[in-house]
Amino acid sequence: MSPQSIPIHALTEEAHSIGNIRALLTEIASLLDKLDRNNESGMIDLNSLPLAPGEYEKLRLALGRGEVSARIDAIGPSEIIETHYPGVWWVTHYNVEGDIVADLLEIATIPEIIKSQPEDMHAGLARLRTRLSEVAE
Amino acid sequence: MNQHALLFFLRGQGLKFAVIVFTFGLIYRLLHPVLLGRKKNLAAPRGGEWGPGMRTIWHRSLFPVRLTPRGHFIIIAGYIFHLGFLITLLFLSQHIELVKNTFGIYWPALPPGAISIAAVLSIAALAALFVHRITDPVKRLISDFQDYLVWVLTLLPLLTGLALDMAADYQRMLIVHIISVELLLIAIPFTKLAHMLTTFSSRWYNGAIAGYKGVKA
Amino acid sequence: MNLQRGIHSMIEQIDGPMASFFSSCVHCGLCADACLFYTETQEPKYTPIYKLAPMRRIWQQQFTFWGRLLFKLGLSKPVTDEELAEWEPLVYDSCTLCGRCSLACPVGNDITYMVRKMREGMAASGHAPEGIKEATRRAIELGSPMGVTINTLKAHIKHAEKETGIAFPLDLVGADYLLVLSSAEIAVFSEIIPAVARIFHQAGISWTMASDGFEATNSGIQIGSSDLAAELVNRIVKSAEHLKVRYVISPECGHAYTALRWEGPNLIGRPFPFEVVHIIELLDQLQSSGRLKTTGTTDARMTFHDPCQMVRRGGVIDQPRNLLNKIASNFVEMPESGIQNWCCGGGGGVSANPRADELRLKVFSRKKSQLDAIAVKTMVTSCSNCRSMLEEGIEHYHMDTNVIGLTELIAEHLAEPSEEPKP
Amino acid sequence: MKDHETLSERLAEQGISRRAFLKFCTALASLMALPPESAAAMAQALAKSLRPSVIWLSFQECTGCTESLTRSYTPTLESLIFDMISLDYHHTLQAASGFAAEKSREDAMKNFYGKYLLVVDGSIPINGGGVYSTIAGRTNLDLLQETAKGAAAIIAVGTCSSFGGIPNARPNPTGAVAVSDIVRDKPIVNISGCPPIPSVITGVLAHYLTFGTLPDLDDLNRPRSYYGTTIHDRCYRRPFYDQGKFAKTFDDEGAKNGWCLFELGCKGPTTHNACATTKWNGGTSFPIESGHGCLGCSEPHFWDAGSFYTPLSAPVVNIEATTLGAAIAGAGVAVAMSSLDRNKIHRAQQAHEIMSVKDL
Repeated sequence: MSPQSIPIHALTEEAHSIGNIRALLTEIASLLDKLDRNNESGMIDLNSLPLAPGEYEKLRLALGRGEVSARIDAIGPSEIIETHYPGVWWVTHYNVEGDIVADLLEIATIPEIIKSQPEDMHAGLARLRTRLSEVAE
Repeated sequence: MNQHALLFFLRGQGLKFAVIVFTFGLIYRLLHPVLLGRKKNLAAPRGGEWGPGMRTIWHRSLFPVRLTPRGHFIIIAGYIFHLGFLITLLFLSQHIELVKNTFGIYWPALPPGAISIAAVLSIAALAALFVHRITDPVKRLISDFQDYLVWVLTLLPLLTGLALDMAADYQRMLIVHIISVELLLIAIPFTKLAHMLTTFSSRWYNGAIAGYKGVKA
Repeated sequence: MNLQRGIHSMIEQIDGPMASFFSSCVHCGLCADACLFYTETQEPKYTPIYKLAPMRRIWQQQFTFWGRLLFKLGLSKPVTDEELAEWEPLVYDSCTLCGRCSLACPVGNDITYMVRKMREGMAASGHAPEGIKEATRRAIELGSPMGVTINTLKAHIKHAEKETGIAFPLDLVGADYLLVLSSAEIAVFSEIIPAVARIFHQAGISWTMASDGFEATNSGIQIGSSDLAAELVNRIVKSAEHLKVRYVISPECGHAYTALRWEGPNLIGRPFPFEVVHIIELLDQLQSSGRLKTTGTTDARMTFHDPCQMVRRGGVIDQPRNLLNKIASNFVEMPESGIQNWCCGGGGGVSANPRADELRLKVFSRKKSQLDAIAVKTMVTSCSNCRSMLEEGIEHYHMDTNVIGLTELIAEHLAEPSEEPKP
Repeated sequence: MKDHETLSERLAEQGISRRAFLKFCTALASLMALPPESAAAMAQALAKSLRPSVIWLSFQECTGCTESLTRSYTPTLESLIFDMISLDYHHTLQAASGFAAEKSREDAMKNFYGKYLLVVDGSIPINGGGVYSTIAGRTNLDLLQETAKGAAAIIAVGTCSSFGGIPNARPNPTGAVAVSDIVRDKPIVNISGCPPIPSVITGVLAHYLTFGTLPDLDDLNRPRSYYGTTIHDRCYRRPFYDQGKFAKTFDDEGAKNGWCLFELGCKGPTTHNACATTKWNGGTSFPIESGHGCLGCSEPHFWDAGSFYTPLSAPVVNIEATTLGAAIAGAGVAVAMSSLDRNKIHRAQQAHEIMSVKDL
């Protein structure tokens, strides 16, 4: 039996479409509307949704890529992409092994994880002052 | 007893008990009258008995031609109830699975949407018949406790079955549904619901008695 | 003691059909609409199946699991004399055994069959209406419920012989046909006697009447006593056997036909050595075989009232129509005709029960509306009891309709003997 | 006691930034099925929490639950969570053995009496005084009763410790029972499943650390955030169920199209677990997605609830013969009773007094 003899059936649209994508896009639109009007940010946890096989990829296609992308390295990489719709961010956290540990859509002007954290700033400031005192000596 | 053990019992020994009572009782209810027999008719026949008897079994299932408005209501509501109930019972895929797993026979199912419509219509007809039973003077006079009991027992499986896919707790509703079905199965031989079989013997006798005299009943 | 006798009698009457019918009733109430006593009064107690209530309880208490149990425990009320007395008007006054409910029942209960059987118990327990009891006594003791004797009949025969010039055979051994008559025909509608004679003469059939068995009616089946009914039927059977006839002709009387044709052999417990034919059945046979010739047609609009016992409960359905179509050019059917016809209101012993007169005339409104729908002035029927009841009802409602017997109508259209080809 | 300092101190020592910790909390919130916005608040609370002592007892079990946890798809996260607790006794994982191992359990019990968490996997056999499973010569029953006394709470991991599991399946020769059948005076969280979803174990631990309380539980003491809905409720094949599209065999068109597996015996409708959303093997798949119906492993008595391949609407016993038998018996009794009743009618007819006109 050669690989060519294996029949290939193209899956039809209906085979796996259970309507999650439309529902998700509707929710994103409503969150984006809130952000626009009241400056309220919102998040959607993609891991908590019963997505059918293929729907994740469909969502990717539907949202597309926008102008901004960022990468964080903190116990594994994180990938932040502004989608084709400004204000809608796709935030994916990986562990050091490269597995996804959290997958979010964040509807905000800037995703929370990109902002510098006060505790880190305090520590950094302390380090900077130590450095300055060392330089002064 | 937790829900799982209860469900297991209901799908197992509980069902077995209900089916034994139902089958034993219903066969008894059908055969006992027939076996009482009747005297041989000594009058010379004008027509046969078998054919006209079978014809009446079929013919009384058809829509009667002449009816009063009251009669129309009873017949139409009765039709909708019986058809809705039978469609729900026989063409829901889960019910077919039950038969298939028990007797190995099966047939195509109807889409769940169609079943839901049938069940809702059946419930609506039952509700209308209930209102008629308590408002129509004739029905009020000839009704007894059993008529109301049997009404409830017939309604419950339809209601709980319909609620099954809307219920927050599928398992609890499944348990309630199976209990209602088993109660109905047990009640059938002891109540007027035995007409589900005796109506065939009654119609046959009616048609045969008339057919013997050459009348199409 | 009579109560016990009645209850026993009802137990005797339980058979396969009865048990099946009681098992099947779902209390749907449809039979009410088939009963003219309910439709015309709107009184729920006239619902056919309700008339069976005491007997239904006896069936439950004697033949069902829960009924037996509850009865033994004293939780199921025994049937009492008071109850049967209360039910007497329902079982007798408001039921003509017309059989319409038996056609309407969706589960197939033959309610008329049931009422007929219940009457056995009612009669045995003494709960039958006085009027029917009286009629039954006269029938047994005098030979006819109306008190008609053989002498009355002989007087009519003499008169008819003079009128027609045809000799009347009485007690003729070896004749083919034995004609019996209902007392109403002898007492009230005696024109039938010469009419029949002329028809038979023309058709050239060999017939006779019997002085010991001339009365066709049977009060026994109306009151619901098979014993008395058998005694009455036996008079005809004995005469027929004595005269060695091949056929007994049941006259224009509905319940006489049921009594003789369908119940008779079962009442005496053996098949008849002769055939029973309804006069209308016979006339139809004679006409279709060419032995009976009619002439001319009546142009007046005419309709036919189907006697319940002859048509719905008897099976003689097409024959009167065949005969009428030959002689009536304007024959129209009533809205619900044939086996769906509405009763005159006086069958099943109701006409013999003066207590029921008022109710009977009230429910005649059903017949009136049926007639009003087709606006016909001439109604033909083939039952002398129906004919009496129809005439009373027409008079009561001041209607302008006349009722005639089918046999007489045929006799009126009989082709002249001169036109008759010699056989 | 360095092992039991606050988490933020330990993180600082390890040079983990607050942003990294926030990322960890986001992942944790996702695990715990909490709204993603709560990550910041969790970070606040967790930073201040003390590391509790945890004693892990394994009884009549197959080590599948421990395997599930340690083979978890998030090793880094896992280690972080294990960093948040002090696992003082776990006989599969600990380095110590023999008397030393038992001593570490006894020390933890003494030092943290009333405060330590007790994790149990495996059922407890009670037949024959519990002789079917012993550790260091002591029965599981004895160990559990002793260790439970000083526990702040008990986490029963896996269906065996939650409900008795497979050892409890008929005929249950060892008399296996659940933790809750023995310990009745302590709060118990059942994390059922055979095995349970690893992130559920860590999620419950994280909840305890974050809020200092046990999560909201259902009537079988399972955390509602994971067991609140059924597999069926969250199944991506649910629309096919609603449309009545069912796979009839494992290789028919329906199966290939990914239709509902109800008729192949899927127990999804009566099974409460998070498989349909959390999934297994790093979010790769779960049984239904792989084409096999749910076995219902997170529910009590799942092993005895009829065949895995019998649809939920079908009987779990064979009633064909019974039905036939009942029909024959019904016919037989009908013959007997109708014969008696015919006699009754016959007797009434024999006793019939002929009616005469005088009787009227």
